[in-house]
Amino acid sequence: MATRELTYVEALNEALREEMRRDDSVIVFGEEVAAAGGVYKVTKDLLKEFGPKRVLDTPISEIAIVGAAIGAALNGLRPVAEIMFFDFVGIAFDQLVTHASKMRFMSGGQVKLPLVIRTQYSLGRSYGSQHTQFLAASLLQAPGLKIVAPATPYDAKGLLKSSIRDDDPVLFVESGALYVNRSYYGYRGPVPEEEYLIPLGKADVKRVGDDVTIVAVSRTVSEAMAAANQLEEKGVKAEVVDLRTIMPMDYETIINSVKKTNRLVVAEDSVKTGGISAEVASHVCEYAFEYLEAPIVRLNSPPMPAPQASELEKKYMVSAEKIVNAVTKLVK
Amino acid sequence: MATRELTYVEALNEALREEMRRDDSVIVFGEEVAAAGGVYKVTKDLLKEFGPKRVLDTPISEIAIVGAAIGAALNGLRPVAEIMFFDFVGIAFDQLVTHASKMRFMSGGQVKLPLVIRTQYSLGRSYGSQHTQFLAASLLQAPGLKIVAPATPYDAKGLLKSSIRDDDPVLFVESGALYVNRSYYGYRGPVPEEEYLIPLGKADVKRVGDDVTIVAVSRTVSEAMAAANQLEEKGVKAEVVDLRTIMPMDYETIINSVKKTNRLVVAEDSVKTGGISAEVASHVCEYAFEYLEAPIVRLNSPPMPAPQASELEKKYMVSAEKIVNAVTKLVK
Amino acid sequence: MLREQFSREKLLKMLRKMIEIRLFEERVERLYREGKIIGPTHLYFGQEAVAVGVIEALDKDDVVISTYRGHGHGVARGVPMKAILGEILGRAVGTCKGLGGSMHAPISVEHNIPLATAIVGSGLPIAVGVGLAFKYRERRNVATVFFGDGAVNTGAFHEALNLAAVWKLPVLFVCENNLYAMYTSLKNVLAAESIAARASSYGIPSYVAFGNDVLEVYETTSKALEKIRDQSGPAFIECRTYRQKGHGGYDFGTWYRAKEEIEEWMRRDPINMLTERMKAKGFITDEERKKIEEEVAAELDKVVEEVLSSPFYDYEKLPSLVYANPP
Amino acid sequence: MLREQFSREKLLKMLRKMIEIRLFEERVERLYREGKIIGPTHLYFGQEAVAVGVIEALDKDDVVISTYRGHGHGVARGVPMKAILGEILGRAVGTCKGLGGSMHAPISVEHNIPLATAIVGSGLPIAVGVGLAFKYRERRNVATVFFGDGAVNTGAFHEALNLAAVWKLPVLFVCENNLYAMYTSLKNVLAAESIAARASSYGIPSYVAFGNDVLEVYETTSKALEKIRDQSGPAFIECRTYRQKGHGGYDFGTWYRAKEEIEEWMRRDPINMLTERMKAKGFITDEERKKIEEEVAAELDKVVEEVLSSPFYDYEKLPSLVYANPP
Ligand SMILES: Cc1ncc(C[n+]2csc(CCOP(=O)(O)OP(=O)(O)O)c2C)c(N)n1
Ligand SMILES: Cc1ncc(C[n+]2csc(CCOP(=O)(O)OP(=O)(O)O)c2C)c(N)n1
Ligand SMILES: [Mg+2]
Ligand SMILES: [Mg+2]
Repeated sequence: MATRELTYVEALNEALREEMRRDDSVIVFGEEVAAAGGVYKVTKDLLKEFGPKRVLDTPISEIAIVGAAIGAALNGLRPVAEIMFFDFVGIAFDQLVTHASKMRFMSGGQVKLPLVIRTQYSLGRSYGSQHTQFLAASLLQAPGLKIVAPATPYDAKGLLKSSIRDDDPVLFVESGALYVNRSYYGYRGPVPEEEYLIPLGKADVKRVGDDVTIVAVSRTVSEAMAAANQLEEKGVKAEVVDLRTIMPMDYETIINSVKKTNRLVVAEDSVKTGGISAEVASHVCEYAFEYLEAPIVRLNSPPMPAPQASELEKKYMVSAEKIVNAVTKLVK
Repeated sequence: MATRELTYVEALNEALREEMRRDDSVIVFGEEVAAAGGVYKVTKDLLKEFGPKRVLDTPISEIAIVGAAIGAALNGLRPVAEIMFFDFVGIAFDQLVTHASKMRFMSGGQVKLPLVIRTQYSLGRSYGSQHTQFLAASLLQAPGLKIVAPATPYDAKGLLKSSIRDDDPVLFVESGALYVNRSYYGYRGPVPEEEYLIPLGKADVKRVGDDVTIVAVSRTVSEAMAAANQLEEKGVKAEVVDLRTIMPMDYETIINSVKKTNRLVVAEDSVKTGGISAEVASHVCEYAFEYLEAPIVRLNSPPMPAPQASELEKKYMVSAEKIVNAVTKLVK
Repeated sequence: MLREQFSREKLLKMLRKMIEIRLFEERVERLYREGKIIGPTHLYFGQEAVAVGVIEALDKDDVVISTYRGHGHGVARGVPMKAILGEILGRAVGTCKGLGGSMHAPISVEHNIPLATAIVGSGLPIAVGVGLAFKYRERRNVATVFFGDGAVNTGAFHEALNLAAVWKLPVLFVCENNLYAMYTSLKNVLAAESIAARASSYGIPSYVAFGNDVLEVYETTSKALEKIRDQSGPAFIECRTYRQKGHGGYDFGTWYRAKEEIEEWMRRDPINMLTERMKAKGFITDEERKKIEEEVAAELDKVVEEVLSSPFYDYEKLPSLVYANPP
Repeated sequence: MLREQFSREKLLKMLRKMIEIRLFEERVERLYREGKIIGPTHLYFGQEAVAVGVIEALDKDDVVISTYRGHGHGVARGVPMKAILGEILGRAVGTCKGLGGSMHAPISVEHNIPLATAIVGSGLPIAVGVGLAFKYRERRNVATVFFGDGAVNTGAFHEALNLAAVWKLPVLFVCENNLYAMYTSLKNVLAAESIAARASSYGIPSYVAFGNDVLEVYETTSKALEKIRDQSGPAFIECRTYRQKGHGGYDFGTWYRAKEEIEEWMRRDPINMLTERMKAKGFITDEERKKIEEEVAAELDKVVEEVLSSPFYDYEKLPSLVYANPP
């Protein structure tokens, strides 16, 4: 069947639309998601198609947004709530971490919470330190929660649809940079016309190679793919593993890749201290130590807040160039 | 000069009292810290000595407690605010992470924030999953913040005094288990009469050994010390490194120890996924790989919320026994 | 004073529920003092009329969100005492298999109590979501959330009341104002004329009930439920009551509360108040009340024994309870 | 209408400040449209009377907490326009060396603006702490915090107002009610009679001022400041105003607001309103106003040129700005 090129935003919008058509227990709410169709147009025209009972604008009340999602999920719906910037998830940290992620377990398995919180991080858009945080690593301490972060339109659509159908609370993290920056691999891409789903909890080998494994997620997958292209010219074959689901993590795919390449670079947008890369690297170091022929290199934002000025932010961020440099040193 | 035996709680109380006597810009506020002297008596009798202008009870308003600490610090004071359980820091995550940790940097270095947020985690006291979280790992993404977690009365006093004098925001994490459980090494211990300070950012080798390094922090230091005793009987000499300051982390002391022992076990109370142990292990794997003779083992709470029943909680927690078993396998 | 519309049967039912809660908590207190309960436990002594008055007025399909001080809510709703006590003692027979403990003991999906939270204030926004689902499905049910006076000062309270009012959701907010949050008197931490007045500022119909009078609580709840259905929007009840014991098992509630105040409230004991009224009406004798107490006590003897000899949940099974859909 | 107590000098000063803000924002808007500003920017067009009216009434030792829509607060407080624009353009000459950007541009410790936050509502609890320090030191100063109508629905708002009232702190809450939070009309998200009425429910003296009338804002602020000092407790001002442009640089503010509404508010332009009054009083002529505008424009020409040709901060130095006491 046919495949079109869609942008990341269009793919997300299509996923929402399809799931809302399919299941009337899916409702959408958040700041500016209804009349405005989302500040980044991810919820565009949903209000028009599904009406104000299913698509609701909220006050600026992040605690209540996440709380309402929990309550609606407890009571039979499949809410998809939006928190406009990942940073604002901090306001609802109690609801997400101390409530949503634990409610099933602490009820002895009685309750299920089929909710999705969609959000996006804007690193790469010069939004400054209060609007660019990629806080996924801060949520790894909340098992019970699933964290999904797509890197391409194809994945965005398939993963969002699966997240909505999943019976656990899912934090669905989008990349603001992929919304707007046309130069990214993940900005636009092929999406089949026919329906498909992508399972949660499975990483994806986005490019096959033997010399080094590059684990990336969300925006940095684009950087990793660009790096792999450049490395190929230098005769280095990099394997790019896109985590896609950050929690629960697909360790198996990572370890299988490392077993083959014996070298690992992790490149992602957390601050390095306690980042997602720390979990990946330490896991490999614990369970596949004997396959490692070199230190595991972690490429992250350095341990400081993000500077706003775009010239500085560029230096702050993980880039294809930094990946190429790290890999080049590693395979020497 | 003389040294007395104090409990962990008494040592903390003494630190507060001394710093309040020394500097009238130190004030204390939080839920039940004044009239009640703290639910665990850490702020006992401060109201009596320093009066209601300097020791204040608050409503149940964690956002405002941390916010007020930030504001007071911006305006010349050195507030020491208490958040009763570490879990409730989640309510004030925005204030702590998106504000306190970033305000100096995002102002271009203009402001300083000499504040301390004291809190405690109650793992080991059967408080259930909403009252036992050790969320320090979730805050590693917030450079600009310092995180301190003492494991003995001596450290508790010296580190709290230094934290109060420090010009950066400090999250000071106490262990509820060390407050009450007499069987712990860290429950009671020698504290000199004369004044002393312990520098932030320095780990402490609590026991010297050549065969394996055990990195621990807070409650698990007691477990590590007990484990080291048992291991000694089996002829294994373990070196116990107490992180003391979790951020910024003293990588140097860790790496020096690993260079000597070539083996590393990290034992701490985070949930394993993305725990503090992940940062320790991945750092060593990146920067001291060539010294490692075995995989790095991480001992943590497993990736699930804490069960409440004490029988189950015991199995859930890091223990001396688990450390002994892990080390025994490692040195075989 | 006794409302005509309350049949003897109804009153007996409410009295019995209140006695169940009281005697249940007596057992819990005793087990706590004996060191058999490990972890925190928050007793409901003195507030029985709130749980019973509110819950009796609800429909069984209405949802209740409870708190760490929730044993009474669970008993009032008919959650088996064995399951609640089992949870408090951490056993596999507990409502939550012992994973929740005392602070989550009333959770029972079967009884439409999907949550009892240990975080002050955090249940309110969740109740808003429950109400949202009811409204969306055009059900005439109500999301009821219990919370204390201390919860009124949390950010969660504010966001929840505002959103429930803006979206006109069927949510019944029930504040159990027992005058203290831990050791802190309400008057030192609340900047408002009253809790009900604060609620009114959101345009939410708000009521004050004497929370030790189960009939007043019942009637106020019924009125509020009508209002919710008529106006399709939330309502708020402030129940003025008192905890006869301390904040938690370890606290005796004395140093921060005046002896006279405690005594005055003990004189207004909710169970005695109802008994007196029923006696005046000829609905019950002292002997009959005693008999109820004996029946409940006998049941509790059995429950305690059964629970104490029952096993803990199998630790090895815990990982399977983290996700509904494991990857 | 023109209050006698305002001297020509004072009025000229306020007019000039308002013109500075307006022309400053015109440059910012132009630079944004030219693609020279990278990142978000939120303009202050139309609200000039609020910043100037409030800040002129403050003492220079009073502390101001600002927001992402804070350029006007900075200019009104006398932060050099070069430093503010430098920040908006991310340069080392910026108030925050380019690390903050437009949303934090007014931060200037020297001018007692230690924070401009990009998180809606989160400045309020911080202002409470600033007020706490003033009270503790027995200073007669006031912590002033600006925020929008959208902030009223955040949990932070509620906790801050309650605590300020309970502790009787010298905090002036200034709500710039421009009727919209982004594209959302206040009336769709606020469950209260008015913002000022909500504030009153905390027992906080609350005032409404027409926020396009700088004199009314000034006088209301003065009244509120007196109240703060007399009652030693907080006060609240709701300034009703309007943003003449969109929410951010990319938004034109039209699709969600009626043309008539925009036009009506344009007719009540704060700068023109003050000019007309001054003219009526014989305090200024059209030529004089024009002259002020030319002077400011000339200054801004220079500022823009200087900033655009100035360097970014040295990336290598950033790590040293994370901690005041690095380990
Ligand atoms: C957010 C939060 N802060 C603090 C606590 C600790 N705490 C538990 S109960 C309580 C007092 C609550 O008082 P109230 O709401 O009046 O309920 P009551 O205990 O009187 O039933 C406090 C402060 C908590 N559980 N959650
Ligand atoms: C907590 C939080 N939620 C959402 C946002 C995104 N946001 C930025 S400005 C804004 C609208 C704020 O409106 P208002 O408070 O009225 O201020 P105005 O922009 O009108 O000056 C929103 C929703 C944010 N910055 N912070
Ligand atoms: Mg209470
Ligand atoms: Mg507004």
